[in-house]
Amino acid sequence: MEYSVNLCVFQGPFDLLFHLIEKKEISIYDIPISEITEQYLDYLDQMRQFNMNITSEFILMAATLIEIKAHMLLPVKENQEDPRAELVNKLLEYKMFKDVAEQLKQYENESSFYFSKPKEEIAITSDVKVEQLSLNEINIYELYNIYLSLIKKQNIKIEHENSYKIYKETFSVKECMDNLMKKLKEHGRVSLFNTIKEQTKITKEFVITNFLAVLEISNTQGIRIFQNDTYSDILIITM
Amino acid sequence: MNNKNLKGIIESLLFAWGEPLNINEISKILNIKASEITVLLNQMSESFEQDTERGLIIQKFGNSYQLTTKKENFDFIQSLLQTQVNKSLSSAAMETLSIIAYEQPVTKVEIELIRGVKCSNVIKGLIDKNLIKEVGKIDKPGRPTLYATTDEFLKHFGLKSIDELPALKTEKDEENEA
Amino acid sequence: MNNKNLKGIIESLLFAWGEPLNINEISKILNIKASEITVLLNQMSESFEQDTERGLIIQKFGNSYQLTTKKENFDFIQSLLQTQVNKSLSSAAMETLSIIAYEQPVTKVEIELIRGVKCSNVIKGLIDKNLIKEVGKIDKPGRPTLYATTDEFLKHFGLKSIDELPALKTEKDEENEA
Repeated sequence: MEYSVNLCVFQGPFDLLFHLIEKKEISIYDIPISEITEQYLDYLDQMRQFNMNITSEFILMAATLIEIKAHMLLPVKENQEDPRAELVNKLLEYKMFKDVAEQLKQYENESSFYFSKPKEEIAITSDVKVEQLSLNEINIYELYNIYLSLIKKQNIKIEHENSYKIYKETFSVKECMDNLMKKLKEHGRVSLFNTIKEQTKITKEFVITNFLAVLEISNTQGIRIFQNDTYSDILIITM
Repeated sequence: MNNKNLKGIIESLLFAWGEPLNINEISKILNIKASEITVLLNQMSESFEQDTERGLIIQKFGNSYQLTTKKENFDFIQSLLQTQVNKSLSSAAMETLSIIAYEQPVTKVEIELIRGVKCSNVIKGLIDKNLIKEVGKIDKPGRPTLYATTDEFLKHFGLKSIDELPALKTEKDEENEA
Repeated sequence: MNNKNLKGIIESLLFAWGEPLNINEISKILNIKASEITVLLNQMSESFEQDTERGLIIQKFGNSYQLTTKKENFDFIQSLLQTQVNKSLSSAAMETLSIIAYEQPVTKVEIELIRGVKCSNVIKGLIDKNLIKEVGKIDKPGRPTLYATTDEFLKHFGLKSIDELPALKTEKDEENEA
């Protein structure tokens, strides 16, 4: 079973660098290049592990960081510019716009407090004969394209507040708990991964429900839960 | 809240709603007796009518009220709306139909939000053609009608079921683009 | 036609149009100089704003004006319409748009230098949404296109003009503040 975990989504290499710098609370004017380079590369590794798309821009930045790091190791000549200067300037420029983007986001929210109304429909008066409505030449893909261009143009996404569809619960937390408890009684220990794999069709709901069941059991029954590493199997053992 | 503020709110509500709005709806939202709302609406209606500085009036249809433009300004409005390219009826209908197909069940207000124009007449036309139908009402203020496509719609486009509509790009695809 | 009547007609036009309406459009229809229309619109805007009996205001976006509801009535309208509309842009779109807003007119390459990532698709998306437009080409190899923001951009963020954009803060300004 393949896991796809959402790491933080970064807008680009600058965005990622900022995240690392802010996390470390270091001055942007004096970036410890070798430390940051290491963390940057670690991060790219993690992205690769989770099958995230690493674009060429991220690789280019890695190369730039390594180059700067190499320069920093060389003896400093007089009047020589700090090898980090260009990167810092770019970062500062990027940050300026990133901050403004956040402020605009607030403006965007603010402007949603005003309601306007749709245009009047004078051109299409009610006495137009319905017969004129000719849909014969239009196929479903044209219909699709019309819809797509409409929602793109209007920049609008309707969120149906009252969900109209209600799905029946296929497995309840109670059922999953009963199943896990039964196994615990028989074997003394249960692997969550194996329990999930027993299901012929593994769905997200099934995994989540089982996980909730484990949490629920740990709350009420005498069990211990083990996990060796992040993302590794979860073992449940009776006390 | 004083009566002046209430009148302002009622005007906002009529404006945003667009269609005739029932007094009981207004009464529920403002938590004020319908009879008091009627008094306010009648005062507003009269003052709108008499004030030449106003271009709007409040029209009464039974127990419902609607904000519309004054009759004497019709010629100007017509020349404004006609300077713009008039969409043919069928393209208006196609737009509306595509939204109903993908968003169903959907209310008129939601369709108008996407199209940016009023859709009452187009919707009526599509119902007459049996391409869409009313499938219920939402239990919320205004009790808006929900519309969905019909079997005739499927037949017209040669689809076995609504699931066969061309798949929309997912949010993620869009994200990469926009 | 006296000014009072004119104001009434302008209100009718704004109401029927729904979207932001350009002054020149109004000027053509009424056959009156745009500068006079501006004076009338500003008077109207002010009196709408101050009159608590009114639920509508006239908002200015660049050279266009639009009739909208007053902000303080938002909750009531929301409970009537109850439709949630998500108009927000992705962070990628927001970053790109910020750069275009401040640096306009600006080329794709310049934007990409600042963001550090390719922007072709984001730019296409923003054009589709009518938030930016092409405003010309630079006469140098490759003839790169210049981009600038639109009136729709102002409307989306509730700005009267491009001057109302938040001031850019350099790192130094921030240090002085802190």
